Amino acid sequence: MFELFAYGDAGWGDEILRGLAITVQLAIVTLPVGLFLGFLAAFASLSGLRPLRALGFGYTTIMRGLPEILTLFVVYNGAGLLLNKGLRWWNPDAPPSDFSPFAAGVIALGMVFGAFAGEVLRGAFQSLDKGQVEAGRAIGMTDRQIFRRIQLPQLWRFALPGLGNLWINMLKDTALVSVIALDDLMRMTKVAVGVTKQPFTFYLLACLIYWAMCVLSEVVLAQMERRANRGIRRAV
Amino acid sequence: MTKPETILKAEDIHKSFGRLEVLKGISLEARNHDVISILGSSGSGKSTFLRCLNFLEIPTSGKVTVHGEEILVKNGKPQNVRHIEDIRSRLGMVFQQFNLWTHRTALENVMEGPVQVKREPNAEARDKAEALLKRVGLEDRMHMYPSQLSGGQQQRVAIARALAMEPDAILFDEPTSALDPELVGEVLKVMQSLAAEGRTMIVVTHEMGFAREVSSEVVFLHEGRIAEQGPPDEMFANPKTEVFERFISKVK
Amino acid sequence: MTKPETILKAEDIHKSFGRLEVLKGISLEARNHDVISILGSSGSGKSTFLRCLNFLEIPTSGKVTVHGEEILVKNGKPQNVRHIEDIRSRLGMVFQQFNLWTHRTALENVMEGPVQVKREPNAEARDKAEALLKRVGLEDRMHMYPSQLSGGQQQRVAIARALAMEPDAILFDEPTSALDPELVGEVLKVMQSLAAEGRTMIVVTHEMGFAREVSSEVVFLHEGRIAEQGPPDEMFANPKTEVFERFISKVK
Amino acid sequence: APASAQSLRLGTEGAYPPFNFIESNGEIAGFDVEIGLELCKRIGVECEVVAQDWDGIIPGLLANKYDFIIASMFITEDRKKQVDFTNPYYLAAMTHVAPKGAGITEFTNEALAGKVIGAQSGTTQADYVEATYPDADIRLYPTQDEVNLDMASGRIDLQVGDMLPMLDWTRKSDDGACCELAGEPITDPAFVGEGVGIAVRQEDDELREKLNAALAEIRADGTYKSINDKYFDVDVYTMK
Amino acid sequence: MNPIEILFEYWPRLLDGALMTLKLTFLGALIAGLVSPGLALIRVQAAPMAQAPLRLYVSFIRGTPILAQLFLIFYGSGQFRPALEEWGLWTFFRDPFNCALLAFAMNSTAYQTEILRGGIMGVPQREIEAAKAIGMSRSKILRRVVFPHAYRIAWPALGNEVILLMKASALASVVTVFDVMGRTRQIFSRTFDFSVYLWAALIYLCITAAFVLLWRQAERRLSRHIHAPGTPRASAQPFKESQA
Ligand SMILES: Nc1ncnc2c1ncn2[C@@H]1O[C@H](COP(=O)(O)OP(=O)(O)OP(=O)(O)O)[C@@H](O)[C@H]1O
Ligand SMILES: Nc1ncnc2c1ncn2[C@@H]1O[C@H](COP(=O)(O)OP(=O)(O)OP(=O)(O)O)[C@@H](O)[C@H]1O
Ligand SMILES: [Mg+2]
Ligand SMILES: [Mg+2]
Repeated sequence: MFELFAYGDAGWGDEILRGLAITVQLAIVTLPVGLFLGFLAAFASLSGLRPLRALGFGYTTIMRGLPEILTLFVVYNGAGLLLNKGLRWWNPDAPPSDFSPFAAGVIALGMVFGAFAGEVLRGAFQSLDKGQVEAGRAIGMTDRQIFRRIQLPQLWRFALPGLGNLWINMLKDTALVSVIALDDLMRMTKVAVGVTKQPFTFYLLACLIYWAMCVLSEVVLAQMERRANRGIRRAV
Repeated sequence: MTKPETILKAEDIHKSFGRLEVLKGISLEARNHDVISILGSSGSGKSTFLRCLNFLEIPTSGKVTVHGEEILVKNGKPQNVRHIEDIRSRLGMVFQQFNLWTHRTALENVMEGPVQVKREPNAEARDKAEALLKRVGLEDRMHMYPSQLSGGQQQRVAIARALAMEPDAILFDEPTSALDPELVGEVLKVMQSLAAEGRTMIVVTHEMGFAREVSSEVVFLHEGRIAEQGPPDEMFANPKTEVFERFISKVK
Repeated sequence: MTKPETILKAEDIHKSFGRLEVLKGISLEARNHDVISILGSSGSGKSTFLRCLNFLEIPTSGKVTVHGEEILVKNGKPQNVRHIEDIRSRLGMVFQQFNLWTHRTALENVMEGPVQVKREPNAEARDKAEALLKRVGLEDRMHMYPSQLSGGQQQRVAIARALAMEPDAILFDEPTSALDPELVGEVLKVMQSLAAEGRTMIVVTHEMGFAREVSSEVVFLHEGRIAEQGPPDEMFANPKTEVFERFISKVK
Repeated sequence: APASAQSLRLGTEGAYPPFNFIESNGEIAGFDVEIGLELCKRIGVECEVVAQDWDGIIPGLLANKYDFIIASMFITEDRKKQVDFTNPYYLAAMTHVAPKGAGITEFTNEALAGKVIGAQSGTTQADYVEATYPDADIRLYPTQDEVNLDMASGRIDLQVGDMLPMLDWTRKSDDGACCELAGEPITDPAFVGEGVGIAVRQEDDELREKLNAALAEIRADGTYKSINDKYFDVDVYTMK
Repeated sequence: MNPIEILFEYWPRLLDGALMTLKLTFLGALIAGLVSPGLALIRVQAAPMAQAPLRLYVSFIRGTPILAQLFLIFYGSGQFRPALEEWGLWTFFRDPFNCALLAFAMNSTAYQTEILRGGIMGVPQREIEAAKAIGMSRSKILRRVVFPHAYRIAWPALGNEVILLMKASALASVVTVFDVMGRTRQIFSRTFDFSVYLWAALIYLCITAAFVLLWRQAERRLSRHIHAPGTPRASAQPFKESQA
């Protein structure tokens, strides 16, 4: 049976590894996009401007209520069409533009991540101690400095557990891009199944690989949380 | 010693929260070397007034002048917003709850202002911070996080942090009332030594001993107004108003 | 009145938590109509002893007999586990923190035992529960949830709950010490009336007044042993041991 | 327009053996792909093969994820509303496939009521099944591979598929040995249309013409036949 | 076609899909809801060794994509058809609906178990003691005291889990179970009209919103005793739960 997983032309080891690489790439590229959107959403929900707050609320609520796969299809099929329609309306001679499954995956997963992260970050902001900010004001720090030097570093402590969960969910959600023909781990597994007719073997393998990634993530996250909490719990 | 010059001047400060008018026109002047104690029962507006001085609360109206720099407030709008950070950096503030930054060590807490706000070079700021922490008796705690320090030690770090900005005056909001009784002494000692050095200080306190012995002037707030004001010996010996008389009889 | 018969008997109760031996052999007998007060300084093992009587803590060794039903414990293993629930249903217990079920109304709290444990029909249990709540002065609070009741009211519901099981004896663990001073009276009054009715009660308390006036016997625990025991008048008048003398001088 | 470009992208599905499928080395291969690449050569451009799920294959073309589709797509009226087709590059017919010995001989709605019938979602086969057997239990799969997989494991009683792939599957593959073609080939033009064509965007007339010309060329010089013979016993261009 | 026409033409299919989505979600949540209390008790009370398989199960479910679980169960079971037929299980696995339901129920069981475990651990120990003190048996204590509290504590989290399950059920379409998502893809592959996705989004949002409202209503009932109306609260209780 092990020749099935062999590396090289005969076995599926190399294809699956290549798929794994795409999955990891996708997750790693999505993370900053999602975090960025999350911060935007959090700022919007906390802003003093009512329309901005409504926008933040709408984005986080709607995105969290939709199945991830629907979001993915909307982005993948819809955004491409819209983009081209828009381009052509603006300039009828414009060459049709391209929208790769990878980009669609990053945008869709990033939007989902951003919506959940927005809530996590908002909660974290709200649990920050007001006195910490006031102490910054009292020595004449600007709002920017207060955000960068005081709020942001302390934010991690509150946000990390939530963001960690989101990361793990996102890692798993990358499997959805297989449905739009991005050659990630899940899709390469499907291809292998199509040829070898051994669905159980290969899907189980895929599960085990995802599982390993999640367990590894949990270990790393626990480490990061310990670091973020340094100085908070009594070290003595 | 130099001749007393006006460092901080507050004129006709009003402050309302919603419909509740908490400060009903308070004026105060602090000259060089003044140590002003602000007394008053709970809810009389002491903290609010102190916080208005460095614009942690924006007054509803009034004028604050620090060392020539002035900010006028009308209808809750400061007329010169740019100067607010400037004024803040000239007035040190020590909070009841210390408000040390929990993610930084004692030393980093003290260095933060000089490096980030005054843009002093790191090495210089570090030397100064170390000297200040030694000054408040914490030379052996410099690299500890706030959570590893006792309340009294945290408050001394907070005082060092305020001093590091080389402020024209320091505001204290009940600096000892969140402390266990046995820790109060160490903080009062540091404050006393600051007064002895000739620092200008404005102190909201419930420590009558401190108010009587250390301060050069006592201000008694009652329901958002200054009910009585003067040198401590005189005031405590001959309370002029009934409210102040009742107040000192209660707290003693 | 019937002639005094033994209702509850504890023999040589030992209890250790890990290596700490909290009870070092306590024996006690409660006859019909007895009101026994257990005194002792904090940590002397009063609560632990009381909880051993109805096996909320399993003693390390000893024997408890309730109305003929006996449970022997050796090496921390009750020899007859089946009887534990039976013994519990015969001994009412009133806790310091009331421990009402927060998700049930006062009435439901009182009905719960009769309906669920004794399998009484609902209607009957309801009638009885209403009567009992009236008995403790809560006829107008029957349908309220514990969170809507004051501490004293909650404790009275807890007493009604214990009574509803028609227990042979009731155990009280400092029933008034979690109450605001002004609420203590109402609970003591109910307990007094229970004593007057001839109920058998064992009461851990710090209320010296109750111990002296209401109880028929006082037991003083010290470091896990009975240091002194006897009728209250005698004991309080002539403390025989130094520790009890010191105790009463402190609490008065 | 991309017709004048130096390189083109060829869209196909990759789950439809022997027309298009992914080999164990990860490359996409098959009759469609070989024909497509040959056409590119004749036009004089480099072609990159892009895999795309069937559901999204026309939107993908419209969204410019590739420049033409060569994926065994029937030329139908519905599709013509969205894209333009070249001349057919092979003729099409559909067929029923049933497990060996299932004994299904009558293909009417009444006879098949309650039977489980599979097809690939979004294909003309699916349309045919839904239109012809409304009372059957119809299962639509994302890919033909998955229909086959489930037919082999016995989840479906009957499937409707493209003639050629089904021939290939039942005769040449291990798992396809479970099953055999059943009934007459389905050639109803309402479903099968004019045959199988290459789809291009409607504005890309130039590309379409070039593809047509190239197709005629390989047909004439025998290249088509040599590719054809690698995969099939019959000439799929004429089905003879 | 414009969006309204799409809706007019295809609403029966979308409705059909919506019913399937509801059916999958409801049954999946229900099955998990029946199994999870027992498992949660094991997680709270059993010896660590006895818990090991359960923890492994929960970790596996939480660490793998539900899409992969779905494929594993659906196509994977096909690989074992002879064995399954021998045990008489094939009739179950033959139906894609059953496979999808099994996947979702197993998934939700893992999550619900963990949520309920948290709820059980949050039950005030003192109330359990009070129940022991009147002689209630273990099973009665669980039924009358522990679970009513545990469910109240876990209720909001359980609601979230049901919504997550509903969203996950959109994957059923990849194994030929035609829920909202499946119907939508089908309509899209026929019309290539993007607006059908927007209708699908709207359907999902409506289902979620309706569910949230219902769930809150139920929560209010469950927590009557916490913020019961109409009584002076300021004057009452110097001792509340939290002060113990
Ligand atoms: N942010 C705020 N919003 C509304 N009301 C406020 C706010 N801050 C203070 N107040 C009200 O202003 C009044 C004065 O408060 P302040 O904190 O200045 O009193 P204080 O003299 O410092 O009392 P204490 O000795 O208790 O600290 C109080 O009635 C308080 O409730
Ligand atoms: N579950 C437990 N585990 C370990 N030690 C315990 C436990 N319960 C009680 N103890 C210890 O047993 C001793 C006696 O406790 P107990 O509660 O019986 O005292 P008490 O006389 O009721 O005191 P108090 O008046 O404070 O209620 C104490 O030292 C206590 O710390
Ligand atoms: Mg104050
Ligand atoms: Mg006790």
